[in-house]
Amino acid sequence: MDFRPSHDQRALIAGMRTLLAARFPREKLRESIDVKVLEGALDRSLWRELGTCGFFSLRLAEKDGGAGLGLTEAVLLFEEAGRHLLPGPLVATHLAAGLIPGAADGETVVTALEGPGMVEHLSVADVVLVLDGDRLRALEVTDGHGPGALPGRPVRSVDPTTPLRHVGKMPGCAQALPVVGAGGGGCAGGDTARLRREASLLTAAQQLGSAGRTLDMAVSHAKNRRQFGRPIGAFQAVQHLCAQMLARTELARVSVYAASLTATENDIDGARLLADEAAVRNARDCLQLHGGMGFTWEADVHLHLKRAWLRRTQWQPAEGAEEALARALLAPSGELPDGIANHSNDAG
Amino acid sequence: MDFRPSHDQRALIAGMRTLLAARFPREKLRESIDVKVLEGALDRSLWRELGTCGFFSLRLAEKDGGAGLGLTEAVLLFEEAGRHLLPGPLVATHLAAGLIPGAADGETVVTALEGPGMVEHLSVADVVLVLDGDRLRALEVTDGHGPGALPGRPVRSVDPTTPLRHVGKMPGCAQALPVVGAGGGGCAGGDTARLRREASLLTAAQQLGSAGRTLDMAVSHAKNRRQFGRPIGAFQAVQHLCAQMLARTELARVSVYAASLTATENDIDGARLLADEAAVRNARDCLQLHGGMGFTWEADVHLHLKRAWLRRTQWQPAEGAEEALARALLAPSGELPDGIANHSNDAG
Amino acid sequence: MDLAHTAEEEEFRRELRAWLDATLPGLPSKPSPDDWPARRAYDCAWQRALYDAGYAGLHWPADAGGGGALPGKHLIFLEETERAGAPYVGANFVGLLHAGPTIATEGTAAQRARWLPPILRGEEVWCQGFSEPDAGSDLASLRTRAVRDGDAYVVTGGKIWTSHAEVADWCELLVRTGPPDSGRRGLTWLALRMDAPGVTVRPLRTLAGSAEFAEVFLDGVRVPLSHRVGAENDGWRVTMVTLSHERGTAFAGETVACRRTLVELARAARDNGRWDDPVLRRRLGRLNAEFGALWRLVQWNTSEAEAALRAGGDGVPGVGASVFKLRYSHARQELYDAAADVLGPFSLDAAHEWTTGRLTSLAYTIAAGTSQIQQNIIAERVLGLPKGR
Amino acid sequence: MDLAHTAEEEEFRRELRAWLDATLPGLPSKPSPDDWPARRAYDCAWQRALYDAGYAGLHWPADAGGGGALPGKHLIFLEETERAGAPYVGANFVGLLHAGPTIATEGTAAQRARWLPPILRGEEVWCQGFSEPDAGSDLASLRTRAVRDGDAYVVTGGKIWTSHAEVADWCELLVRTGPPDSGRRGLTWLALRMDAPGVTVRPLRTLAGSAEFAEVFLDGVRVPLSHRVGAENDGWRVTMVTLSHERGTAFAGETVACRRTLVELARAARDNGRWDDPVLRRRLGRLNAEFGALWRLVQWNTSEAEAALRAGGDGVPGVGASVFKLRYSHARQELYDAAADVLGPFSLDAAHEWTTGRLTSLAYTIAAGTSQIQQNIIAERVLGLPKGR
Repeated sequence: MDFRPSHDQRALIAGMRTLLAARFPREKLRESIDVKVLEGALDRSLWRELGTCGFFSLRLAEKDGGAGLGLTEAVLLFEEAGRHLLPGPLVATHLAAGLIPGAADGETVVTALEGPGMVEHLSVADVVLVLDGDRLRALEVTDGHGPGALPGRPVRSVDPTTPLRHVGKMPGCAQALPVVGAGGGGCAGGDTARLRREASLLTAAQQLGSAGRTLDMAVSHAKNRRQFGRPIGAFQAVQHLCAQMLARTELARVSVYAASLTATENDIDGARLLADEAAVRNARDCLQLHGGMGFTWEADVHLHLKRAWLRRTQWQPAEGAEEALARALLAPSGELPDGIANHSNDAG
Repeated sequence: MDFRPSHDQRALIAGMRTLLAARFPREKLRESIDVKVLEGALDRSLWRELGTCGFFSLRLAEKDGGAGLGLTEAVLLFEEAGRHLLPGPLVATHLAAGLIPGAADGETVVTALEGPGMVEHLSVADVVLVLDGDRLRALEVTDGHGPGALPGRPVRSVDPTTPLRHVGKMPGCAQALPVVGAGGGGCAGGDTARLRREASLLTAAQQLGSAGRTLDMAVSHAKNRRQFGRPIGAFQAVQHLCAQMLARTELARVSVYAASLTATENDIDGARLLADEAAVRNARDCLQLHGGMGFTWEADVHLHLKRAWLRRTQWQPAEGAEEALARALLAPSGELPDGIANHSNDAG
Repeated sequence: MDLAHTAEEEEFRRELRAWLDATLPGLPSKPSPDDWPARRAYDCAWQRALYDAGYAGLHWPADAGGGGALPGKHLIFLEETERAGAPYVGANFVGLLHAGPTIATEGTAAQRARWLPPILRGEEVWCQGFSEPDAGSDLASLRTRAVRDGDAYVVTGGKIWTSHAEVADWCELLVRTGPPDSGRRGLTWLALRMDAPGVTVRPLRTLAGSAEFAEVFLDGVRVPLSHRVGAENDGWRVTMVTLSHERGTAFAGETVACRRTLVELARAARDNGRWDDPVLRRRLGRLNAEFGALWRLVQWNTSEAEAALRAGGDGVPGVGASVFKLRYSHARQELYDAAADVLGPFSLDAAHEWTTGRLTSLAYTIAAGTSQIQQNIIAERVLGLPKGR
Repeated sequence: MDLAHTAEEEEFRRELRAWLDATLPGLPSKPSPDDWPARRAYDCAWQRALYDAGYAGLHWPADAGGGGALPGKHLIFLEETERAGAPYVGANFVGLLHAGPTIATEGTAAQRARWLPPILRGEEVWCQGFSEPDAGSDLASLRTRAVRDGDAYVVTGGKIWTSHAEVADWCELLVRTGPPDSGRRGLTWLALRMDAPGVTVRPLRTLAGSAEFAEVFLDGVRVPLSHRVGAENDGWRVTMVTLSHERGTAFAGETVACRRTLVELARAARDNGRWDDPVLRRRLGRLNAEFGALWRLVQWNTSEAEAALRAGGDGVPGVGASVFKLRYSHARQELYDAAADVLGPFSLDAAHEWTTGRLTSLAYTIAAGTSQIQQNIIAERVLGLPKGR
């Protein structure tokens, strides 16, 4: 047992950081939101570069153009994406790699409809992955026209880095695109449950990254900002706020990492709950600690809070996870934490 | 509008404090619990003295031997009782004044059965007031024998100042004592709802008194206890803990006092929620702040916590109050706080 | 102990209610939130209407042109205007609640005569220049400097978090006249004309996307000595009068408004099915208890202030104000978090007023003394704990 | 990243499990909680059984007579003994987890030979004499004095919160040998015989009504110089070795036990109907997530300690231990508060084990470093914030 990231995994993280520092520095982030548009355009060249680096394809087999890596490596990359507030339908496109042509290499931008509600980046996406109960299909986005169009109502998104449209009801099955591995009519069945679990976990990974980032921002501010003649980090109230932020982050981290190894529903639900809470509350605390400056548009902290709010509504919100984890207590084998059972280490 | 206690009310409070300081000093409290008995004996002479001072009768009309005072005065006295952890079935006996002969002057000790569950001081009580739906009746306690006996199972009470018996089902109506103002057969109908409301409010008043007391204990300890070369009250973590305790106490205070003036269901439910929370959490925080000493039997803080836990289960627990207050929001006149409507000031 | 108002107060309520019923339907429609001149005009017209009806500055002393009303009567005013949905004080907030009362208490006869009547009539708008980028919670460290030069102070520095700066005529300004390390003993209170040469206003965008505040840059601005209120270097004391007012009944109307929002949440939840979730329902029930209690605390604080005034004190809000601020700011945030739960995915729609409300609620635990500062105040001034370190 | 144990570790698990299956049915029944000598005898017999089977001091260095196991293997031991419902370490806690490791690390060869084997064989029981009434969280201020007199220290003072003092043979004692104001630089670590003249033990009753702790009074007690571990005035450093161990895997077994209690709560709720309350149900679901995460943190900390040992470090638990302690102590209290909700009125019955559990859980945020201290440690040592004042 060595729970820590391996040498290769650390190299993967470092590579992602280098890429994001070069291609998505803070100015890019600010630029993308300070242009006041209802639905922001996606940086297609960055998207392709993510594709080239294997962000979308890394779990495909090498013969299919992937790196043959696992959920853990995906989680580590998504954590970095969350840390940097990387915009775009990252989860959906990652899941679509191998299912939708062009998703793996970043040529095709794929978003997802997981049920009636908000769909992110719908207007810039090429394809919508539709998860309808246990049926999986895909629709081509045709700019409001044509057979595959979704009747999405544009919404002024609370998160300026994530344009949203509201889709009130699920589209029909008729005009679906082919999904690789799907049965007749473009409708695939069966593995939507796995897709939902993985989407929830990758969402949790981004929440974790965001929580870590707002912790860093808070600590840095606490060391530098002076009030009443000393750094505010010397005040116990600030110290304890930061300590709780660290605790939230670390509990979320071990939960998310472990869930990436076991890929069980329980572990993923638990990781989601802890990561959602860490992202939202850390952003809240970071904002409070920044005082008035944290309340300004110019500070980045509100972007983390708003994205964390948004992510919390995506892929299995808290209510369902809590109920599922409660039910799991009544399962016959529920007595010991999953980690103690002799489970396979395989993410299957 | 003058929300503050009047001159007469302050005199009433002072009188109660004098009585309790003389007749129920700390040694008496410790004595009552350090004698290890399953069901403690009640100090009958103190009970009679409470009766003489009008603790039970104060709301009866003067012609009936009372002081003609209102719910507000009762609340102020019960707050002092809670502050001093005065033991005994205070609420039931107070409510029984005028209904059960001898209750008003402290000759008869009355406890109450509000439904299947725990009954306090059953073995030392003379009479049990039984609230069964909207029926009110009374049973004579006959030491386990005789027609009125309740099948109470003795329980090792978590609160050493309050012996408990568990009564699994409501007794039949046949062998009831006469209740003044009741109809035939000793069963009175109709005003059990009012009795329950008043019981809940008087319970809240005791919680308020306990919350105020643990706040005082915490502040005093914070000023005197030194660690790391200074009084612990100079540490911001301790300061903020105490500040939150004060805030809880003051919010509970104004809620309880206002509810004593309006006697509406909503106000009483709200006051209960805030007072329960103030009592339990203040006791918890006071214990934490006392460190290891707070964990000892010799310290009084655990007595406040345990009694607060006990009181929280009596007369309309939180779940019901929260649901009722939620429903109230949907009432047609729900838009404004009760205090803004032109309500009568009369507690009737 | 008594929550009933006097017969005279109830008469006042009836008259006010009748006046509101007659007046409000004739008001123009509310201006757009982004149109600051229109907002100023709207707020000032409302203030003028209050003035003409005799309701302007109800809580100001009579000798300052106000109604000389005791806090209980003022509370009725706040209740009834909120209940009727009347306009908020808006652009006149600083004049009526901060600068005005300060001038009324500390100003000379000439200063009172010059500045107070235009505030009451809705003719001149004030803004507040206290906070600085490096002195938020810690006013004693502020650095904007004023140096005497003949019959004027020359002021250089900058202020931040100034509401309505773009449309204000005057700014109540706190400056350093003592040496840099003089702390709270080297501050002076000045009235600054916002159109004076050297004053630059730059809007400050909040996380809600709106420009609610501004930065004010001061570059060698001349302020006549006659525009100083109180003695030189006595500005801390003068200011505290103002700040205490800020923490008093300022939130009474908002408490009523929150309670109304809570009712709307419950109705929306009933309509969209979220009401069936007991977790949400019980949370709304608990918020009902909390806002009910906060309203009682307003009444309690009002009674205390009134008693202090009757006893010849100054009626400045005491203990209860910090407790109120601490709990209210938190409860307001809980309210809008609950709103997000009611809305579900629609909570992501920034066009929904509850989403805006959720964003602006984040400022409440920061502005006008952070929750951390409030707890320090309670611990040290109310509970008498040793000074924190 | 990998949660799988090695084949050798899994073989160890299988053997241990088989041994536990064979051994546990033959154990005598558990003694009454109030019978301290019987508890000592029971705990020591279990320790002897472990010794005979080769499981004693699994995590101790091999040259100290232990198993020299890496933390991952020790974790399997804790998992499996808890899973099988084996006895807890009980009276041997201080010897095996505090004093023993300290002596193994800091003691002379003679000291190791004298004290370590009886601990492993369950023959001698140790207790801990660190805390004092006026030095709880602040060990640097402790006042129990040791003065040299010939070949011995003469110790006078008192200790508190000492578990198993009535039945212990030895006490690891922290005393002041420097001047009164020498802080952490004037402390020395001594091994005290509990039957030495001048030692008086008085049981201390906890709020749960039991005598879990004792006060130890020391009146001119002679401790031979040879019973000092480490140098004079170097006791702070020596002690920190011990305290770090205390904050390491000490709670691993308890985490498993809490999870089991949580399952029992869910079953009890299903049986008594409380399960129908979604507020309670979702609370239990969230506790499931929390204890799951705490278990992962145990595994994480174990991996970090193991890596440090492999790299030649000392494997002393680091960052994660404070985070674990902070969240675990809180989660344990939440667990038993939820239990009270499941029990309803029966939560008032002190005879119910969950009610006792609720009471004793209150100590968790206080003992072995209060939650406030844990947060200071995290802020200053982990996050590098300036020293709090």
